[in-house]
Formats: sequence, C-alpha cells, structure tokens
Amino acid sequence: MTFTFLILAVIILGSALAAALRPNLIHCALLLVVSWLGVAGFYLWAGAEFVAFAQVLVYVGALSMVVLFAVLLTRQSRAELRVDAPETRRAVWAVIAGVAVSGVIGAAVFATKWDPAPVTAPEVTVRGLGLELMGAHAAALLLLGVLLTAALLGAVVLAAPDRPEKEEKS
Amino acid sequence: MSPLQGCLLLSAALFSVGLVIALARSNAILVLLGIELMLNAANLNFIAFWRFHSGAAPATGVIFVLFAIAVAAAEAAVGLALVIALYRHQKNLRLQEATRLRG
Amino acid sequence: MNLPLLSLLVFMPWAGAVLLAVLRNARPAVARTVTLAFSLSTLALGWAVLLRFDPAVTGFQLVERRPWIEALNIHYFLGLDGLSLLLVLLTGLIAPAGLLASWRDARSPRMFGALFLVLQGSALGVFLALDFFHWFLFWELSLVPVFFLIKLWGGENAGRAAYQFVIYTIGGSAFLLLGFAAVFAATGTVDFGQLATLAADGTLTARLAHLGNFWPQVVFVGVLLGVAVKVPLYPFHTWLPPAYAEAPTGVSMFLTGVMSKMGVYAFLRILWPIFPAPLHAAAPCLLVLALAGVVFGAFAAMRQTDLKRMVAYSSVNHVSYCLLALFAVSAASGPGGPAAGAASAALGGALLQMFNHGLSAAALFCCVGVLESRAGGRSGLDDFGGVRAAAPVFAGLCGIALFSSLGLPGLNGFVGEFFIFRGVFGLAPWTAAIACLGLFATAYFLLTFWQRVFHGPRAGAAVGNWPDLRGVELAPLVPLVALMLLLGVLPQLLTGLFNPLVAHWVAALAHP
Amino acid sequence: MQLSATHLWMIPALPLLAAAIGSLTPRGGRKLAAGAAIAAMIGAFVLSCGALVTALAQPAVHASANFTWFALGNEVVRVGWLLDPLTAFMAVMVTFVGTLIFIFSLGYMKEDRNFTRFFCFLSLFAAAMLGLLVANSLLLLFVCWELVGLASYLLIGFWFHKPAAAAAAKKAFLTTRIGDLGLLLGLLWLYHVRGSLLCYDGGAGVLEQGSLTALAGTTVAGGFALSTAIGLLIFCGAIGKSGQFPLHVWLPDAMEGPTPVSALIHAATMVAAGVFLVARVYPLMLADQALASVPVHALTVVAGIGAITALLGAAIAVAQNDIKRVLAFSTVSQLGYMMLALGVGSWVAAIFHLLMHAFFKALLFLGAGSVIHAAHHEQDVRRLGGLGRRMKATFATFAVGTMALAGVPFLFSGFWSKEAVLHAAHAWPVSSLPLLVGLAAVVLTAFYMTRLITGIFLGAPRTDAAAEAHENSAVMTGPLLILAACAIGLGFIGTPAWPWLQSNLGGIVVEPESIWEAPGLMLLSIGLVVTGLGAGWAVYGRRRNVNASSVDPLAQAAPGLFAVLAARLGFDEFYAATFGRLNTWVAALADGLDRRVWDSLVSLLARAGEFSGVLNREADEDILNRGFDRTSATVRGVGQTYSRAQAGETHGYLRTVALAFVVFALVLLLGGVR
Repeated sequence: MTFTFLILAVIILGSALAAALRPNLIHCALLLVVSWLGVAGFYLWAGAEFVAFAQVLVYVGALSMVVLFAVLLTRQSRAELRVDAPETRRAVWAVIAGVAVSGVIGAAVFATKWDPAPVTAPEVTVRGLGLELMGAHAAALLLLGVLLTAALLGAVVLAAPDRPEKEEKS
Repeated sequence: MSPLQGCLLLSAALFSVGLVIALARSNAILVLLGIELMLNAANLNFIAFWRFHSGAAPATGVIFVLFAIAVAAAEAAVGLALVIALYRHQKNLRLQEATRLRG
Repeated sequence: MNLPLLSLLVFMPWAGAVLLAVLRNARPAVARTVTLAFSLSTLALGWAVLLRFDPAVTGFQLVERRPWIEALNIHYFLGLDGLSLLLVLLTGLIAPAGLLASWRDARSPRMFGALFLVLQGSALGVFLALDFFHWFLFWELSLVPVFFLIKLWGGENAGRAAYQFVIYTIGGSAFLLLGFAAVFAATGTVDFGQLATLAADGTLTARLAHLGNFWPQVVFVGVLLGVAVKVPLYPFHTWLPPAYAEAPTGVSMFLTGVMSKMGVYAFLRILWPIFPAPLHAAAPCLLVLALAGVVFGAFAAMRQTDLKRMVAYSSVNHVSYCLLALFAVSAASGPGGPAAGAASAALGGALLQMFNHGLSAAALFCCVGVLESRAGGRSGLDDFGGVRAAAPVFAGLCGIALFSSLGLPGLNGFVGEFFIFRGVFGLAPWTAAIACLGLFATAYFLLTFWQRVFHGPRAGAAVGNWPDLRGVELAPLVPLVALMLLLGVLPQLLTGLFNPLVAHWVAALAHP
Repeated sequence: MQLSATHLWMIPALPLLAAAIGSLTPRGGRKLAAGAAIAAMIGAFVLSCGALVTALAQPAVHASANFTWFALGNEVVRVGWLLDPLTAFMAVMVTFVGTLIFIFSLGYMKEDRNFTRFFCFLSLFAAAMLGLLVANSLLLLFVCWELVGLASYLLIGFWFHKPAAAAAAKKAFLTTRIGDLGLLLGLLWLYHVRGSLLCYDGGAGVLEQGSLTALAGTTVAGGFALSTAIGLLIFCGAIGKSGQFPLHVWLPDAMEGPTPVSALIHAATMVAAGVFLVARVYPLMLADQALASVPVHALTVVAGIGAITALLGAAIAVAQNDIKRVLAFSTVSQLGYMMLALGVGSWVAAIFHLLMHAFFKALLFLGAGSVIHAAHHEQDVRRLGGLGRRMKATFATFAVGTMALAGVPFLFSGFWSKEAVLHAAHAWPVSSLPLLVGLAAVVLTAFYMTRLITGIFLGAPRTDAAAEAHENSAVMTGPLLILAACAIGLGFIGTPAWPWLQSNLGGIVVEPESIWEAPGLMLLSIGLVVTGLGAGWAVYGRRRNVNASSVDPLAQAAPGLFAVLAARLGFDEFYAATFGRLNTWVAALADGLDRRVWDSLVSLLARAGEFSGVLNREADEDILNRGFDRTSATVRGVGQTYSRAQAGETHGYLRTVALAFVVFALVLLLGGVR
C-alpha cells in the first residue's frame, strides 16, 4: 500500500465520481478522460508499462476524441449539452445497485484468503510481449483484427444515413 | 491490507461508479462511458492479479488486457455509431425513450 | 449388341415423362407428339424383344439381375416369359391407341402425356419385375398417375371416382404388402422364383407356420385381397364402373386394356406359383365368385343407362372369364393333376382372353369416347339414335368391336372364350353351364347398346351435322379392329408365344 | 369336273372374297359389288356341282381333309372339310337358290342407297352358310353357324332406321343365341369326352363308330345315355336356328328384313341349317336307338318338337294378314315336318323335303317380294287383291309354288317329299301322333295357301296401291320362272318310281318306307289336300267384292279362336311376361346388389374407418390437444408476464443484471462455496 497508489486511487475515483454528478456532457467526458489517465498511471505503478501506453493511446487519445465527436455530432444547440439531471428514483436505484455491487465485491475481497504477493513484478519486455502475441496468441490476434474490421464496417453502416427510399418506407 | 486487496477494492469502487453512471444518467453517451469505466475496472483487476498474485504465466495478464482494450475500442466505436443512429432516429439521446424493444 | 432391352422397355416411357416435365413451354402439338413417340417405344422395343424371344424356353429370358439392396437380399430383377411378353405387346398397342383417342383433349397435353407415360412405364414394370420389392413399387406407382388422370381430366364426378379407386386399391395393396412382409420375415427373400421353389416343396408354408400357426392363411388371404381388388374379383369390383366411366377416354382404354390385366397377371405370377395349396383349398369359393362376376357383371351391365358404365361392367364380365379358368384349374389341381387337355385349354384360353379383352374393351371405350366427344360429354344410352346412318364407318368399326366383345366366332374374342369354356367344362361342368348365362346377357346388352345408339331414326345427339370418323379418330380404332379380325382367324400368332409355357404349367399341376 | 374334299374350301371362299370386295366398295360401286357377289355365287355353284359329281361317285364315303388350325397349350385344334352327298346336295341347293335370289335382289333393291352393303352382307351370309355345310369339324361348323347368325342379324336389320327392323334383328340374334348356348354346351361336352370335334377322322372322329359306342355306353344323370344328352343339347341349337317350338318366335319377326333376305335366309337356307345340323350329327342321335333302358330317345324328342311345330305353324299361319308372315309361319310348319321326319328315323325324307322346300319356298317368297315391290311395299293381304290380271308371270309362278307347298298330287315336288315324310311317320313304331299331326297340318297348309293366293291375286283391287301395281322387270320374274320349273320338275328325282336322290344320299343306311306300301295313306293325304283347297276356296274364293276393312270370314265364324291365332298364340306376350321379366329381374338384382349391398358394405367399411378416425380425433382433441392447449396457454401467460419485464428500458436491464449479480454473489458468499 503506497502513497502513489492512494493518490492514483483518489484521482481515478474522484474524477469518475465527479463525472457521474456533473450535468454538462463535455465536462463529464473530460473528467472521464482524467479517470482513464489515472488508470494508465496505475498500470505504470503496477509495472505494466506497455499496457499503460496502450491505455493512453486508445482511451485518452482515440476514444476521447470519438466521444467528443459523438457529442458534437449529436448536439443541436449549446443548451443541449446540459443534459437533464438524473431522475431521483432512478438515481436512488443506481446508487443502491452500485453500493450493493461494490459491497458484495468488497466482502468477497475481504472474505478471500490471498496468497502472499510476490515481491517483484514479473519481467515483461516489449520483445517478449511481441513474441508472445505473434506466437501463442497469433490466432487470437488475427481474430481481433477481423473483429475490429467488422466493428469498423458495422459502425459505418450504423452511423451512415439511411437511403431516401427507406426513409419513405419508414 | 495487502496491495492486492487495495487494488481489488479500487477496481470494485471504479466498477460501481461506472455502474452508477450507466444506471443513473439518461444520456446514451454517458451510459456508454459508464460501461467503459466498468471495463477499465476489469482491466485493472487483470493487472492487479498479474502483479500481485503468483502462479500466473508471465505475460498472460498483460496480453489479456491488451485484447480487452482492443475489444473495448471496437465496442466503443460500434456503441457510438449506435448512439448516432439513435440520435438520428429520435432526435435526442435520452435512453429511457428508446423503448422500442419492449415485448 | 447386348442392350438391356427390358430396362429400356420399362424406363423409356419414364424418360419421356421426364422430358415432358423439362419441356416447360412445349406447344401442345409438340407435347402430344413426344408423348406418342415415347409411348410407341414400347411397341418397337416389344418387337425387338419378340425377335429375340424363344417360345420353347419356359423359364425367364433376357434376364437382368443385379444386387440392389444387398442387406435385404433385394435384387433388381427383370425377366420375361410368354405371359409377360403377351402383356408387354398388349401395353404397346393399347397405350398409343389410348393417347390417340385422347388426342383432341385440349386440357394441358404436356401434363397428361407425362402422367400417361409414367403409368405406362409402371405397368410395364409390373409385367417384367421378378422381385417383389420393385414389383410392388411399380404396382403402387401406377396408382398415382391414374388418380391425377381421372381427377383432373375426368368427368363430372371424377373426384369421387378417383378417390374411391385409389383408396380401394391401396386398401387391397396394404394387405398384399402385409402378406409379403410376413413372407419376407419367414424366408428372407421376395424373389418370385425362389419363393415358388420354396412353395413347391412346402418349405414356405412350414416357415410361415413357424411364425405362428395362422400365418400361412393370413398371408394368403392378404395377397388374395390385394390382387382381387385390382382384377377385380366380384364383389370387390364396385370401384371399377365409376372409375372407368369417369376417366378420360384414353385412360379408360388403358385401365381396361392393361391395368385390369395387372391383376390377372398377379394371380398367375404370384398367387398361383407361390400359394398353390391355399389357392387350391379356396378355389371352390373363388370359383363361385368368378362365376358371380361373369353372370352378375353381365346382368348388371344390362341395367346401366350410361354407355361407359355399361362397357365397364362388360369388362368385369370378361375379366371374370379369365379368373373362372384359373380357379377351375386350381380347384382341379392336386395329386394326379387335372385333365391335361382341359387344363391347358383353360389356361391358354385365359391368356388369349387377356389379350383379346384388352383389344376389344379398349376399342369399345374408344368408340364410346368418340360418341361422348361428339355429344358434348353425354354418353347415355338414350342420348343417341341412328348413328349408323350418319357415320357408317364408325358404326362398322364399333360393330366389329362389339361383336368381338360378345364372342362372335371369326373375331378374336371367340377363341379365348371358347377354350376357357372348353377347359372349365372339363374341370367344373356346372360352372361352365351357368357361365353360359353370362354369354347370353353379354350379347343382350351389347346388342341393346348397338340397337339404341346406332339403329333407328337419327335422334338425340346424332341429329344434325354428325361427321363420320376422320383422321386422328380413325388412328386408334383401325389397328385394333384389324387385329381383332386377324387374331380371330389366326390365333396361333399369339398362342405360339405361350404354348410351351402353358404346357409347362399344366405339367407342374400334376404335383400335389 | 370334280372337286375333292381338299379343295372344298373354295366354295365358301368365293362368296367371302365377294363380301370383302363389297365391304370395301364405296356406295357408288353398285355394279362391282353386285357383280362380284353374283359371279362368286355362280362360281360356287359350279364348284358345288363338281363336288356333287365327286360325292356321287362314292355316296357312302365321308371324304374329309383335316388340318391343324392352331395349337393351344398341349392341344392341337384341328379342323377340316367334309365331302359327302349331304354336303354336296345342300351346297348345290344353296348356291343355286342363292344365285337366283341374288339376281332377284338386283331388281328388288335397285332404289336402296345401301345397295353395295346389301350385296356384301348377302355374300357374307352365303359364305358362312357354305362354310357350315363343308365343315368337317363341329367347331368350324359352330363358327360358321354363328356367322350365319351375324349375317342374318345384319340382313334382318338392314333397314336399321326402322325401329321394328332393328328390334327384330336383335330378337332373332338373341333367340337363336339361346339355342346356341345349348349347342355350345353340347359341343363342349363332346369335346371334353372325346378330345376332338372332328366329325370324320379316319375312325377317330366323333361321328364314327368307336366314338358312338363309347358315347352310347356311358350313362349320365337321369339314366340318359351320354349320346342322348349331347344330342339333345346339340338339338337345342337346331331348335333356335330352325325356328322350332318353343324358340320359333323370332322367325316371323325376321320378316322385317328385305324380302330377298326372307327368301334366302328364312326360307331356303339359314333355317335349313338346323335341319342340316341334326342330319349331320344323325349318327350321334341314332346311337341310343338300340338302348332300351334310356328314359327317352333323342330322336323321340326331335319328332315331338317337330310335330308340335308343324301343327303350330300351320295353325297360326291361317290367321295372319301379312303375306310374309303367312309364309314365315308356313316355313315354321314345314321345318317342323322336316324335324318330324328326322325324329321318326327317315333322314332321307327330311333332306328330300328340305331340298324341295328350299326351291318352292324361295319361289313363294320371291313371288311375295315381286308383289310387294309392285304394290309399293304394301304387304297386307287385305289391302291387295286382283293382282292376277296385271302380274301374270308372278301369279302363275306363285300358284305353282302354292301347289307345291300344299302338296297337290303328282306334278309338284312338294307332294313327293311330303308323302315321304308322312309315310315315314306312318312307319314309326313308337307313336302315331306325329302322323296325325302331320295330316292335320296338310289340311291347314292347303287352306291358308288358298286364302293367301285368293287374297292377293283374285277379286278386285282393294287399295290404290294394288290397283296401280304392274309386272316387274325380267330380272325379277326370270328367277321366279326358273324356280317354278324346279318346283315342278325336281320332285321327280325322288319319286318312288325312281328314288335317285334317296339312293344317292344314303351315307347312313336308314331305309325309307316305300310309298307304295301304304297306298291308303297316300289317298288319304290327297283327299286332305283337296279338302283344304276346297275349304279355302269355299271361304275366300267367292268374295269378289270386299274392301280392305271388311272382316275375315273366319273371324266372323270364330272370333275368339281367330284372335288367339292372329296373336300367334301369345308366345311373345308369354315370353315377355316370364323370361323377359325374369331377365329384367336378374339384371335389377345384379345392379341392385352392386348399388345397394356391395356398395353399402364398402361404405360401411369406409364409415367404420371414418368412425375410428372420429374416435381418434376425439381422443386427440380431449387428451392430447387439450393438454397442448393448456401447456401453450401457460407458456403464453408466463411469457406475457415476463414480457412486462421486457420494458425495452436499457437502464432496467442493466439494473437487473447488477442486482442479479449481487444476489448470486451473496448466495455464493453466504453459501460458503469456496
């Protein structure tokens, strides 16, 4: 339990909680980016540098941009960026669910007897990782490529405007 | 409290925050982001176990997380496309109004 | 050259049917021509078979035997003896004639032709198959096209008649199948020849009895029922008049000319060799039934007001003569055997009668079909009058067919009937004496037909423009009538085909 | 010129060829068809004469030429030709009379549009008849026998557009067919017993001694000899064909055909076929004569039937008004004479009478045809009269025929043959009834012929048709004159002074009683003829001034009897009421069996099937279906319930998932699953 860890935890949870409460959509998105950065920091702290960089690239770099595009694409006026405050009833249920889930997981965590942790982090070089990916997990990697392609195409199809005659029909 | 437990608790808390966001907010984009948070919490767990738990193969946790990030990226892309389609359809992003799947 | 002639015979009509099915947009004339050509193939191939056929051999010739379903000991087994050849030739004559008689039927000639060819192929299959398995396939398959031909191209009540026909005959066939299932279970073979061998030394009965004591009887009765319905044996004949009367002309011709022979053929090919002992035991009863068919069939015809029904009943009467001969022989068989002369006369007469009845009954249906088409679908006894004045050629041809049917000497019908009577008289004199009533009644109703329709002043549908036969209408009648005259004087043309076979049968009868 | 048995087939073949030519000739080819027919008949006549010469060289020999027709199974069916004096005499008679009638038809049928068809049928008839005569096999004889029936059917119904003619043709065919069935059974029996139907086959034929001994020696049911039974069955055929009681009813109706047909078929030849048949199988009929034990001899039955027919026909003829019907019943009566002669054992007398009768009856019929043709198809005696002055040739020849038929002594052929029959009956030891009946018929015959001839030719014309009648052309009167000459002259071939015919026929030796042995009988019969003629003249001869509607004197005297005779003793009505009704009844029974019994049995079965189907369905509906219904209703209810949870609200789903996770996790935690 280190200080660094605590700082990171505060950043992660704090920005996430703030995002949960802010009414402004842009603010929420930006706060979440902060949270993702915190997670990246956590990876660094844990010794998984490659994953940390991947997290920064994918989440902080790419995903946040996409989210911002989506926000901008789906807004008609500035006023609309202020989304409605959550309905009380749903919010209460959400909190109950959240607390219950974290409570259960926490209970499970405390109830479990853990082996003592190894002292040093496992050695993972980028080279080793690359060999691992192209060796044992080559098939998964390929599949992932296919999945990403399919997702790309799917996204294009979904987001593309419907053709005129189909609109008439609907 | 061992570092592993701390990490797991952090992950649980992050997951719950994500869940609360997904459950409480009505904007579809925010719901999607809440889900991304929950995914992050899961990844966090992987790294925690990789780092603080013995018996695993050297690179398994890392590779798992890498794949999960890739899948999450794909998921996010599709999800956001869905959001845009939804917006085009009902001219807003209020998820509670998207109830056309009702049985 | 070693062509599988018999397979060609059976499958050539089917090939024609397939071709017709493929030619979706064929014009009616093309469809008719294709049908006729494939139908005539039977005659041509039958002729080829005739040239290779050796009458002196009593076994099967031109045999084709290949393993088919080896696990069940089933073979694809075609073969031919004098009896089969006779019926193949008959089919080759009647089928094209039937097509020609229905030539002018405008309703979908392509479909009609295809169904007709399927029917023809099935009938040939029945006459040539020597393994029960595919024999029964052919036997049942012949029902399907007939059903559609009657229902779709038939008269007013064709639907009911077609259903009655199919249900009745399938009902009979069910018993037949049951019987053979038991035979198969007992012996492990359904090869007619092997079964006959088994039956000859009593093994078959013994093995059937092994299944249960009543099985020999049950199997016999089952097979008998199946065949009796098809022939038909009195009183299983009630499907026949409506079916024949409602069917279109060509199909009626085929039904009476060929299909009724399938039943008699089954008697000769299956029941008689495979179940000699039970048939002998049942023969006195069956003899009475056949007699009832002869007498009541003829007398019932007297009461009919519809010409087609009348001719249909005459068919019951005529086919019953064949059965009369068979049962008389069977009743007299046993230790020592029946009087050889009488038995061979009865059997030879029955074979002749099969062929002759095919010719004359088909010609009669053809004539009634002509009358019907001229009268716009009416075929009542009272719908016509004085047709002979309007159409002398037609009257002449129809008259010859009528007199052939009533057994006038000099025409083909006489020879068969006379020798059936000669044989039956030698084996069961009283039966022959009573059957004479049938002869009288046949003459009575056929002359009534002739008198009411052709004689007297022109009346009913025959008034007004009533042309004589022309062109394609003559085509089916002239060859049939010519054959009637020819075979009346020279029956040896036919008897030469089966004399050794009949002699062989008679010799086999002497054994118990 | 001689013709051996081997070539005998040419005699029927010639007319058959002519028939084939005629059948293929179109309507316009009158000369071709008629020419072919007549030429063929003349040729056949010449050949027959040749055959006669051959036969007379050895009168006691039955020369036969047998050959195989076809083989059937184990059997070989043999047929053949037979040449003996019987065949030869009959063939000469048939071809001679036939030729004359053919020639007569040229004139008589001149206006008919189916002229060629008529000659085709005539030729067919002649061919069949001649075939019947020359056949050595009873099978072949039966074939020709039936073809004769066919030809007569076609010829009687020649004017088929007249319903009466069509009905008469059918009646003739069916009535004779009843007799034919007996004949068929007789032949079948004979065939079965002897294995052959050849009459003469070098000792193996059915009419030869070996066969006859075997047949007579076998006893069948009722104590009859087998030969008696078979003989009587064969005789049935003769009854039908020769118009004997009780199957005589078709013969008068058959007069609906053209008159030459009546002459050819129903006077001269076809009806003679029955007599010929009995004469042919005479050895068989005689086979039981020596047996004392049989209940009845075959020939006794023949004699009885013949006697009844002779009297019956003559009596009915008295009361008929149609010329042709009078002659038809006269034929019936004369055929009865012939049968009587056969029955009493005088085979030769029967054939003698048969030959003589053929000539004079053909003459009478052709004469009647001449009258009818001249009087525009008027054939009612009451509506004619006074034709004698305008039709001298016809009158003269008809008178000759009448006298021959009536048996006017010495000059006419009928006298000699009739005397032969009567004397044979006289000599019959069994009973004198046939003789008495024959004598009674003599009176009646003379009487009705006088009535006929006075009615037609004497007195004044009673209608315009009769008044305008005039003599026919030579083509019709020529044959009449020739036949009249025969009716006079031919009798001398069989007179007691010169019994040429008798001595030459005698293939079978049954010596006729010489006429001189009973001179009293001859005187009696002459007296009876004179009585008949005189009575006829007394009743009808002096009625000069009657009209067409006046009542017959006999009808005035005995109206009841006359009406009964005129109605032909009610045979037709009786048959219609009994056999006709029985026939209808059996037909109705057969039809009813089909429609009611068998059909309802089948539909009962179908109902049973249907019922089991209904049961099945009920069971299905009650148990299976209802169960299914309930299950599916439950499923639907549950689904509906749960579909409310399917709110379509994304948040709700997510929440549910979360809470469910909590619950499961709690369960795992609290359950202590490790």
